[in-house]
Amino acid sequence: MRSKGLGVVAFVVAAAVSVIAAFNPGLAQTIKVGAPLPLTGPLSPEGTKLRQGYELWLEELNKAGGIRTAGSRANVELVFYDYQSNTPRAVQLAEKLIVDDKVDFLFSPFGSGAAKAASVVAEKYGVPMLASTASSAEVFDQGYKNLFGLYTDNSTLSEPIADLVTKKSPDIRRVAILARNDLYPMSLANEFEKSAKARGLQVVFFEKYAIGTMDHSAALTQIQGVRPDWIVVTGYINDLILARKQMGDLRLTAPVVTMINGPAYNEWIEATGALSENITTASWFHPVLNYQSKDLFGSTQNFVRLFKDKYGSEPDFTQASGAAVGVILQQAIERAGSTDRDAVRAELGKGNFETFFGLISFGPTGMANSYVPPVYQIQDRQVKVIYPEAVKTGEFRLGVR
Amino acid sequence: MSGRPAVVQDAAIALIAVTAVAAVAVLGDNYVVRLATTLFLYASLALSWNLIGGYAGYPSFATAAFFGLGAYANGVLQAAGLPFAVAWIGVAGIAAVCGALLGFCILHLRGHYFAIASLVVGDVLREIVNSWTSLTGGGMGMNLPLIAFSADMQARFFMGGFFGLALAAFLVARLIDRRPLGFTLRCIEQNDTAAAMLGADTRFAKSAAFTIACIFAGAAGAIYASWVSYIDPTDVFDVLYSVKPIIMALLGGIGTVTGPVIGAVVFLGLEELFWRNFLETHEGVLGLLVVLLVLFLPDGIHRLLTIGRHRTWRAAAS
Amino acid sequence: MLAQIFVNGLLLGALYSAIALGFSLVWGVLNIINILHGSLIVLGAYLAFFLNAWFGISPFAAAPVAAMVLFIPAFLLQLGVINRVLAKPVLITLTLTFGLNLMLNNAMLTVFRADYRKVVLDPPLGVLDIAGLAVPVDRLAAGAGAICLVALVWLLTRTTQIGRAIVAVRMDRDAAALMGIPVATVYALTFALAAAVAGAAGALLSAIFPISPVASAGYLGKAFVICVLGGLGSIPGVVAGGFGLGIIESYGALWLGPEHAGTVAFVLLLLLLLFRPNGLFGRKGFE
Amino acid sequence: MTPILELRNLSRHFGGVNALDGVTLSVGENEVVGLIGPNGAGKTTLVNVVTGVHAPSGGEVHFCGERIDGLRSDRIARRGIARTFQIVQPFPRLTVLDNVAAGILFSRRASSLSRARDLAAEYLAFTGLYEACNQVAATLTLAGRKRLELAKSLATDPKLLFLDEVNAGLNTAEIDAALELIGRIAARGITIVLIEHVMKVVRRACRRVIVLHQGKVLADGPTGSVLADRRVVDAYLGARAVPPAQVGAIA
Repeated sequence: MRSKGLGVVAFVVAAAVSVIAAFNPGLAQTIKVGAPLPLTGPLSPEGTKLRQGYELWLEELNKAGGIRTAGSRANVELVFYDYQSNTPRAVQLAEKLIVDDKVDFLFSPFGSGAAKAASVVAEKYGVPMLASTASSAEVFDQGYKNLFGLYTDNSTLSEPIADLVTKKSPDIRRVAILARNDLYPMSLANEFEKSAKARGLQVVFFEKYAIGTMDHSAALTQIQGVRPDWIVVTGYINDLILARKQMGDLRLTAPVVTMINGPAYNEWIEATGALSENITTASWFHPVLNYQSKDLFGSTQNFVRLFKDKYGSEPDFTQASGAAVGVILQQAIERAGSTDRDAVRAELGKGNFETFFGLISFGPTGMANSYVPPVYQIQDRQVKVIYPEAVKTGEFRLGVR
Repeated sequence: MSGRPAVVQDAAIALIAVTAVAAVAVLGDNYVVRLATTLFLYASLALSWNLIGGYAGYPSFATAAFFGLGAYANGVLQAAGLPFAVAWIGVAGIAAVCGALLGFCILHLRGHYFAIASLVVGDVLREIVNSWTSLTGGGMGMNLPLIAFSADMQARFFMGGFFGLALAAFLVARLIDRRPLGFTLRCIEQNDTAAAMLGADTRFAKSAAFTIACIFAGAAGAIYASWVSYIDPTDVFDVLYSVKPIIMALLGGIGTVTGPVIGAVVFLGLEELFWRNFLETHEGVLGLLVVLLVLFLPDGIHRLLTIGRHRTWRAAAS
Repeated sequence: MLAQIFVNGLLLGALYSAIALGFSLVWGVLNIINILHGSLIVLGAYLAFFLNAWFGISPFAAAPVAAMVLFIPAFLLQLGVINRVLAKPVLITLTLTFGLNLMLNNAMLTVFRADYRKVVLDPPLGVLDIAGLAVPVDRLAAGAGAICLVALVWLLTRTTQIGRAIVAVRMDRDAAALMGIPVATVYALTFALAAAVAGAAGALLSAIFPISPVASAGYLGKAFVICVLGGLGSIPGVVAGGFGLGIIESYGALWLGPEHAGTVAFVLLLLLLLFRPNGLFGRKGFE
Repeated sequence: MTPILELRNLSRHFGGVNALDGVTLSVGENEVVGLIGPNGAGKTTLVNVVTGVHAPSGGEVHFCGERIDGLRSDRIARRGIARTFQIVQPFPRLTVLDNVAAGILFSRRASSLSRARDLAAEYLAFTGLYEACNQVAATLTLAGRKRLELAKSLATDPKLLFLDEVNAGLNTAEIDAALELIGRIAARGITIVLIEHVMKVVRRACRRVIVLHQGKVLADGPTGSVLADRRVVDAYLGARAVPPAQVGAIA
């Protein structure tokens, strides 16, 4: 009576193995780029945005007739999978994209943690992977040759703000930092602590909050108790909406309040309303910028216009990052004149890509080091660039009420 | 029920399985190997959950807790300088002790109370790992040493590891199924009080089933951590590690030896099918499947395959 | 500062009560762990958001609307789907609501997208100053709304025919059936009532918490903790559990650091389950 | 007569209610004792405390000269106390055979299930359930399930057996058969404590009767005189739980 069950198991296993083995489509004629995305789960807001960036690039690319390689034109096919905001699944999908879908190149999963995990697979197979949204130096410390990051190091966000703050007012002495207990926000918070200490500021409060926190009032009340001059909160948009709202509830004020990542998003300004006033933030891209570029888009403003036409809203930095890694990969392939991974990797390494996102070159670890992410301040619900001088649209103001 | 045919059958299963796995290792590409690895991981978790959840009827949601515990215990032991093989065995020991202790604490609870208590254990462990930064790296995660094989060899090595675990879980489940312990667990599932009144040491039986389930979940977590070589608390304590084995066991047939294996195969197949074809709605489709399963096939696929066969227990009474 | 943190905890506690109310009702009467609950709250919050964005309706006025909108579909869902497995063990009912939740959550993700939104009250309601303590008026109002909701449900179960039928079914299903109470209908009504309450709670919270389908798991988790703290299925227990959790989290964050606030609550929950499984305010006789 | 079971000052409270309030009694070896009392008198609580379902709030339980209060119910069962439940408690999805085999296996009289099944046949024959042995327990009639309850308990080879209202809900013919069965169980040398509402059964089966009332022993003695006791009749009448026919039987 039991042996029948065994037969069934053996049959099912055999069937499964053969079904899995049958999923092996042949090589396509076009250039295939794989992109694991977090379309469901906690990171789905970001995943959706990244996808919009990729798709805008692809659409413009197809209008322009594809990528020019060695006298011919090749179409690009993007292969998406949803990794459900689950890092192991992102890694699994990266491997699937390489082995099973036979993609030529990879765009990384969202954020630092998943990019780091997926870079192991890309390195294993020698597939160049462009990390659209990884900014923690820890991602790039493994000596990998196939990982190229669009974002500059987290310290390039903290340093300019710390400079601005100390130059603006010598009275600002006491810093409070509240960070989400997660790879990127923690790494960012550590950079802010370093930048502050390097300038002789006193870090009077440094605490972490758990992922999924629904109430910041206790931490904020404590911050109020230490009377800081500069408050730094790191986290994602939902954390920062809630934290800003509760700061207002508790009438917690300070000359400078910096929040990353959030205020550069339009949704953040909409959701916080009047409370957005004078919040400082930094990010690698903003639609107020205007770079002339030699890519598909021609200039930042043209990119913004095309984006608005397609999606009806201004692009934020995540959306722009998706399109930016697209144009960088395109330029590298065109320079190499082929889709040969070694040739493209070599071209990526040479850098000097003039894109709507800025001039992109990669440092020795693969992390971009060729541009300075601007610092912004929300003034009258508008995002003003307050640093660097060259692209400035407003003056840094003190006082957050 | 006598010894010899069982031995022959066990050998036959092992032979078939080893052959199939060897074929995948030789013929499959790395993605197929990865799928097979995931399959064995799933099967290990489903088989071990089935001991406490299926046989004894205690709705345990502690799988993720022990999976995460195993992953981090492995990380900590290896960080302390132990080689991975020793660390894995150490993890199994740790999981056994923790499982026995936890079982002692929560197995007197029943129904919803047991379910919640077992669920909360995972939350508590995750929070501890999150806050014990000096040992675990906290929210920044933890890197494990890579095993110095080539990429292809690594993939096959871990497939082999999980296969060994799944096979062990299967054989243990089979052994328990045929021994008085399995019978006792079924009696507990049907009527806890009556079993105790007849002299059954229900506490021992439940604790044994729970502890064995915890050992396998912990070992799975340990091998998993070595496999992915980067773990963070939200990933390894993900409640889905508790929920998926339950769905697999339900899918295949709860409280049977082969059910969880069938469930793992079918579940993995469906998962693959869904996210290939439904980019943004695969979760909803999976949900629909779960709902249909519960409504129309509560006894699982195993039941479909065994209709009309003589059953000594669990006949169509309900 | 200690007093301010106490006020924070109280305000949070009132919101927590609203989060847990519907969940507790379903658990107490139907003996089902309703995984859908978090998504129902989010759905209520979205309704309030769109009513606010399109028609300028305040989220407080939107609460009854959200309740009504959720009532009928929930009634039908219970009668047509959940009712079929009501007598089955925990595992089955829980898995069913888990599957339903995957569907609802994915549907919301597809329709509303995942971007975080929030109702912004214009003009803002401001902050009261009571003896030097800051009391944000929107939280106060939402908290008051939450307490009204609990009181309303409590009155409903005490004074109306339907309410008494619900209580009777909860006490002894078989006896209620023998006395001619249509048990299936009562179950469906209870589930619908719980969904309506969840929707109203979502509307009340829409001005406080960012809204996204992604937020549902957080609400569900809180509901769990509060129900066990307060005692399963007990309506006054929801208030006790909600306030208890709000205050524990607030002081936990103060004394142990914000990242441990959740840990304290979970450890407490586990201890409570081990030593007092009926909750701090629960009834006798579990299982 | 050596006592097999001795209760000394046994108490059990539930909240503020004293379900058992200082009960002292003893049961001799090979006795068939009736335990009666109006509803809520504490009869089932007494069985629950003796068999370890509830721990006593005070007092002692001695069985075969050893103290057993506070032990877990499975340990008590393995020392030789078995019981049937007022509401039958079969393993619903097991066959009748396996239900009985469970009793043999759990009392450690067999080390394998197949051996236990072999031994179970005897008890099935003894209780007249042999034909139903491959039937699933949930499909039995009420009388059948009551018999199964007995067979399961007997299968643990007890020295002392509590029969908790085994006759409730049975018709006259079924009661006669049950009485005959009780006689045969007693003939095997098993001490029986019979909890009953049907006085006809008590009169026929028991030479001695203990009456519980409000958690206390109200009367204890030969069946005829106890049932004629004025206090016992008052207790029953006051409790309004006894149909007139039965009161008549007492009087």
